[in-house]
Amino acid sequence: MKILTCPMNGPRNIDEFQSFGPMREAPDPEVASDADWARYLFQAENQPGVVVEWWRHVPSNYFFLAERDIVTNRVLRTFDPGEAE
Amino acid sequence: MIQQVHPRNPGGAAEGLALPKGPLDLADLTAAPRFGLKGPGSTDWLIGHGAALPEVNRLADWQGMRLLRLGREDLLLLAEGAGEALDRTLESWRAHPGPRGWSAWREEGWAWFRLSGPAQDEAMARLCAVDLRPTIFPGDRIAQTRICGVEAVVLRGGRGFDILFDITLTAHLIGRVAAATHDLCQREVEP
Amino acid sequence: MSRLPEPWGTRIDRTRPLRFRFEGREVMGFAGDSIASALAADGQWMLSRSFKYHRPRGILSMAGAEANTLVQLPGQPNMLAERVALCEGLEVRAQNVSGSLARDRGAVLDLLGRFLPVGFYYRSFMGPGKDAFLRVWEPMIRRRAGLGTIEPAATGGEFIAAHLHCDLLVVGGGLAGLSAAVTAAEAGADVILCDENTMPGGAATWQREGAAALPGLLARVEAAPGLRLMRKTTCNGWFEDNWLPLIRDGRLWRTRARQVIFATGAIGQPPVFRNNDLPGILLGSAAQRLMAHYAVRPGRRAVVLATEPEGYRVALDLAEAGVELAALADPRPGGSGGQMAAVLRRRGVEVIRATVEEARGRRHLKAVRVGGRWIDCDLLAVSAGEVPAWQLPCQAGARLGHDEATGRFRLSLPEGPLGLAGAVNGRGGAEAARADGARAALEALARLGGPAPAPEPAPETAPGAFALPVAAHPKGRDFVDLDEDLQVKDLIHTVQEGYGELELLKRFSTLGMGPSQGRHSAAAAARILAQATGRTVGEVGVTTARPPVGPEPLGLLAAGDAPVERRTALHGRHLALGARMQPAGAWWRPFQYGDVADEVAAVRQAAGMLDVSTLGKLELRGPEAGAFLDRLYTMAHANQPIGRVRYCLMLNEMGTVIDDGVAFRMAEDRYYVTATTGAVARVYADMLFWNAQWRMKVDVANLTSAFAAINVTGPRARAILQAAGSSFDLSTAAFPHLHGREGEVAGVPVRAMRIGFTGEVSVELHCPASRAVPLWEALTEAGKAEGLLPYGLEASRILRLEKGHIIIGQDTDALTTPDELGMGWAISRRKPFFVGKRALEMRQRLGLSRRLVGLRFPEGGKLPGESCLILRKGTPVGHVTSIAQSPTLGRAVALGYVHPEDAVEGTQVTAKCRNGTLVAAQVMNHVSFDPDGRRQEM
Amino acid sequence: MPLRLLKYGLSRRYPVRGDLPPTPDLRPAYDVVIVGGGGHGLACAYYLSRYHGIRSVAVLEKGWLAGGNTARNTTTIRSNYITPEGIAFYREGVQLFEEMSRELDFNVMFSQRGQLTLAHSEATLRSFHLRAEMGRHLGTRIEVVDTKGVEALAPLLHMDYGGALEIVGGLWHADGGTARHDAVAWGYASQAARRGVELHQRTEVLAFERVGERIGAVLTNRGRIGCGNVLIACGGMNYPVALKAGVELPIRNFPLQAMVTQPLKPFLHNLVSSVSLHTYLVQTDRGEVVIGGGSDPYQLYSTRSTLDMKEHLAAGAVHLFPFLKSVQLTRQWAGITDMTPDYSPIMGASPVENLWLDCGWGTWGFKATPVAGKRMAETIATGRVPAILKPFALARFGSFRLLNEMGATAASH
Repeated sequence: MKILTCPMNGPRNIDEFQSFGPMREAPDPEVASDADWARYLFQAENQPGVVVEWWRHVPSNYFFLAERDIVTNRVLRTFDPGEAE
Repeated sequence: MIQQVHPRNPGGAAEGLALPKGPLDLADLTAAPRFGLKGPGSTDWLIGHGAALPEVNRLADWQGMRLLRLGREDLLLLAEGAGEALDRTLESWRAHPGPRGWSAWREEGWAWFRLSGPAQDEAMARLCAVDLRPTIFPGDRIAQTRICGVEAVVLRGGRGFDILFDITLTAHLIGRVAAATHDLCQREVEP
Repeated sequence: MSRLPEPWGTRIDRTRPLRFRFEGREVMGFAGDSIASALAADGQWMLSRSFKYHRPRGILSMAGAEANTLVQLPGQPNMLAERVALCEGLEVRAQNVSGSLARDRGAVLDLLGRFLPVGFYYRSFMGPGKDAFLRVWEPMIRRRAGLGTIEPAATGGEFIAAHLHCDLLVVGGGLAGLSAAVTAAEAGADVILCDENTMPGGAATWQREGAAALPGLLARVEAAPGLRLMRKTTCNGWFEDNWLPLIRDGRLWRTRARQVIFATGAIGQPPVFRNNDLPGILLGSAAQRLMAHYAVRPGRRAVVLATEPEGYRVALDLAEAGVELAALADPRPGGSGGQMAAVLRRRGVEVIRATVEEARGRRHLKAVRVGGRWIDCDLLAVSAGEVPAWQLPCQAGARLGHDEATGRFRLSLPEGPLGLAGAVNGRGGAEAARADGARAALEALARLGGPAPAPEPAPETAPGAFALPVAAHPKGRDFVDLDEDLQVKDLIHTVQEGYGELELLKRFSTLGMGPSQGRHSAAAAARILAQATGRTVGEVGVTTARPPVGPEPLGLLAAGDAPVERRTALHGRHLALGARMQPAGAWWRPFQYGDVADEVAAVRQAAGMLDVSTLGKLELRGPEAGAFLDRLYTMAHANQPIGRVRYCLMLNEMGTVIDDGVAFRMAEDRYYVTATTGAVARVYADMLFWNAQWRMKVDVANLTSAFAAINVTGPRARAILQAAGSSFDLSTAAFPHLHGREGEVAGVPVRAMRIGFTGEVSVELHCPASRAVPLWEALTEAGKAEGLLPYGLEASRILRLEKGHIIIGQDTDALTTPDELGMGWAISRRKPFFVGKRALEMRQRLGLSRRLVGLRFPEGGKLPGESCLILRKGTPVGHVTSIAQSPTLGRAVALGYVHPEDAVEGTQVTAKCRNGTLVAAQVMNHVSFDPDGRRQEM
Repeated sequence: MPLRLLKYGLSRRYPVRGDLPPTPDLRPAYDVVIVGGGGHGLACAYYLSRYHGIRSVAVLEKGWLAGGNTARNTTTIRSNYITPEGIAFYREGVQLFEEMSRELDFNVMFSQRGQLTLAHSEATLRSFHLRAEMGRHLGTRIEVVDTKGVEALAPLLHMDYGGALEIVGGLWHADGGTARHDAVAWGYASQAARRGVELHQRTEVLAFERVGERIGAVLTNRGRIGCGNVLIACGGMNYPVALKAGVELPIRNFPLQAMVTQPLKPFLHNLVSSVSLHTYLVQTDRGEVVIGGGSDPYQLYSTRSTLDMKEHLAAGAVHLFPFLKSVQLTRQWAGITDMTPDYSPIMGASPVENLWLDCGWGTWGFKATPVAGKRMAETIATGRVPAILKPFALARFGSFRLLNEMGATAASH
């Protein structure tokens, strides 16, 4: 079982967590074109390499971000969303 | 007449379910007093009320109660044998006009069980994937984790492991604990 | 057959004889025996028939997982005879046999081998006719398939799963592993040492070499603080972040180790020659194990094939056990056993500079041909080299390289919390293994960050060249993979057919696919393939090592599982009332208490009450709670007056309807919101997720379990509540439809809402879970005079369908929009944003492809069932989503999707019943009963 | 014994057929370059060469032929989908399987033993009815069966669990079956090669050269090749490969895991799957029980397998067949699936003129091997997307014309 280190709860088995997928920047719905909005809805970050993604620690309902390499499955960093630049 | 029915009480949802006893003892503390405070204002109110707040996932003694910090603004008072202290605290909390957080309804939403006895450590190693050995998980720690696949708050009290979990899963968890540990009453502790 | 005298037989207890049966025949063994050792002691060497040709097979390694040794136990197919401990009365049967093991009718296949070339099934069994394979050939193939037999009534015994944690896990308790474990533990680390044997010590328990070092190491194991020795325990896989399953009998320990040292030894590789699969041909180590552990003399007259010094030691051990040594074959140019060869010669043993070219025998080895000469023997012990036990290290990311100069395979680990020690690291031999174990421990200690003493210098070992004899025979039966009955020519032909990549070869020929997963075929296969393809052995490599390392029962893996089961606070009440309970997701809910029509009638004519505790209950509090709801739901909530209840509809970002409920504004900064039973977990998580991004001033509490809820509904509902006693005015004027109140009913604190699914006057009472039973009892009491009945899910479904209320997930699917449901009214046009708004607008521009409507079928006619198609000119345009017989209206009420042009009241559409009958239906309003909705507002 | 085998038994020398020719040198250009030597790419190559007269075809495979998801899937073939578009497409796939062995002169062991999908709730049963109604309307063999029917089809199933795992009925799809996955790819490869298609193993695409709106050339680790048309059909690597051509696909990658037991005497005739348990079982002609159904819950390009998924799959299997508790597991593995937002594939045109897509096959691509190959060959040969493929266009995501198949894809692959 992979370990994911929760910024609040420390290292835990990854089955305590729920993935909410890569972080997505929503365009402004007022001004975005249909094509841009469709792209926002359907395209997810999937390029081999490091992605920044949302995770929830289910028992504590804590949401945080992780930088994870989706080829090696190595987690480079996990951090509270308040720390996101 | 004010009357409460908890799951294992007569008429309750888990009526008649026996709890493991012997070298492994599962006790039901669901009726014991507790109170959860949650949301912005919770910590400020407690600090204003004289509590020294522990770090997140630690606990501290306060006025004869155990004060658990489950999140930045998520706190739980366990008042086993300290019902009066809790009542006093609640009285002043209710009377406080300013921001004070909100009730998390932990006394209703969570069941509270205690697992103890000589086989408690081996039992917990079956029920939970987190390393709960005393050297790693001393008495002031809290683990928000899973017990038999059920989300739970676990702490190592002086009298065994306290486990708080979704009250609607009471019957389920009793069944799972019993199934996972039924042999521990007859066998010595291993490995 | 009598056993060797002591001290042979360290594992058996000669004072405890055991009786068991093999193929119906009674056999004696001792406590401590394995099935295989007891049978060997009895002279029963043949254990099974091979997979394809039904050839006699028996012990090869005394350690492995080969198909050779699989036997059938009651309810347990494919058990390893070398590993299963003997117990009194055990019933053991041979597998894959038609008739008996000795006279297996399947053996005819051995004669037909020429007609069954590698991959033969791809070449034939194709006709005649297009389903000939299914009709004719496959049943024939399936009759021959498989090894063991399942027992449908078998329970599989008891399985227990647990977790372990340690600083260091050492896998393998040979000298290297023991040395690693004690070194680390003595330095203060928390160490687990697992070893699959009853006694640790590895090769030192069956070889002379290293035996002297063993007692000292075992004493240190005993004394070391923080060292847990787990005997008879197999580490059966490596998974990410050092998560390793340790298994013993019915126990699984999921083990998290900060560091792991693999001291898993090496796997003996059998040479290849004609009839190399005959019972009586054993690895040298197997012969030694039989003698040392079980006091079994592995034969009367032996030939030893040695291309490693170990072979000479095997020969000496055999001689000591009284086995007549016919010859020792050592084909290595210049190879020798040194001192040991001299000892053997002095004993009159002929050392022949040739390899074994062929063997013969029917059910057991009779003779071997060495250098052109046939030598009678009933035992051939082979020591032809080893390959590091690569499975676990390779699962952990190691690469198995090949040194072309020495011909040896060598593992290299990636950077990380992993180490190798002993033979698996190319450090065979007792002293080298011990020193390598200590070195590996010190390196692990350093990685753990503790103080680590400097390693003692390890003795240099320079292993000789590894030259596995591969003697292909023109007549074949020169087996490379015994599990799969693969001969040299099979591999050559596979390459000739174009499957020269090792993984292709494996798939075409099934090399390495059997129970032992290529353990004993890796070296030979790599050599043969390298030669056939003109590549180096290193380029060919071995096939990917996948978990598990050895077989593991499914029951063990399933030990930790059970479906979650939730009960509402009123569960006991429902049971006491004799309700038929039905699972709804994880919940148990009452389906019906008595007659469903009575329950419906009670609601329409008097009153009913329904346990709706499974509804999601979320409390949102904080200054921005209203603004937050406005962003999540389609309707306007920030401007909702305090004390009012408003419908809320949730879309996903695609604009698809995913949930609905109501929001009760309890205070300026506090809303109580319901969600559907099935969706609340997701709705709650989504709320938290959105707010992790939006960072609004709102706290979300999931009170689903903290509150129970009872909906009291029907013309007499108000009277019942009044009788029960309420702290607030229940009159229509004071407490109208879609209003909420906090107060008490029957002395129980409640959040009361004038809402319901039935279209009648409804009050939904939400109370703390511990107060639900008293509230239910009080309502029951108060309702006696009013004809109150509790009702279940089935009545609820009918009542809601009479009112045309949709159930999300039943009347909607993954693409349903509010417009398709005719719920455009629930979309606030004024809000700048809510989840799904933008997508909904884009989808609105595409136009509708279907509409959900009410459907009325001619009375007395055939009715379609749920999910029956709605056709338009013969083409499906929708389906019936809900249909039920309404006791109130005396006819069927239904909802379904129709073509948008048909979604006009009165239009005729066609539904196709399950039996194919087409029936006409009339499109109507969703609401069949009380279309103006007056009853609920009274 | 079939007569075909006499040839082997009676020949003095083994009669080599040479299914897969060795990788030749790359030529400077090909009419069609197919990226991905899995089942789909090889099938397309076959149909191009056999039915469209296009023989200047190079199939580029980074590793060995059919070593990706073709080798790793659990071989379910079925057409029990929900939408008319889906059913029409997969039905043609099943029909092609029925003829495949004889068409390719390679026994792919297609066996329509039928698939039984179990319902543990009324809601699932309702969705089964929809699939059955739609399937029957469109001419597939499919019906909902009650618990008696379930017992008759799989007599050893454990029926009476009670609770959420109670079996309340099933969806019986008589057209469903399995085939020997590798053989499908080898059969296509062998017949394509016989017609001049070149199979290039260990040939990795590094980049595409764009010339205006077209791909001008494909750069590989073995050199540059010119191309008329390019097809991307590389399973788990579709996203990064398409990105090299400047095409961003709505795809996320997840591992899908499966495992297999030791060989047992046959006890399970049909394919059995359970949507609620996310588990399916099939017993192969070798007697092994293949157990699958578990997608990892987070994105990953890895074929590592996990203990947790194995435990999950084992739990599902023993819920259905408790006697499997004492059956030994031999091997577990994983494939990398490329999932689209609507759980349906992407076939047809891309924004690049001569670049064609056969992507987004997620967990269900094997069954479509012949039909995707055939129809993509038609598309490439004619330059027009046939009607049967049109619903699967990449452009559907921009226009919200998603396929409503989410309910039919899960767990039964």
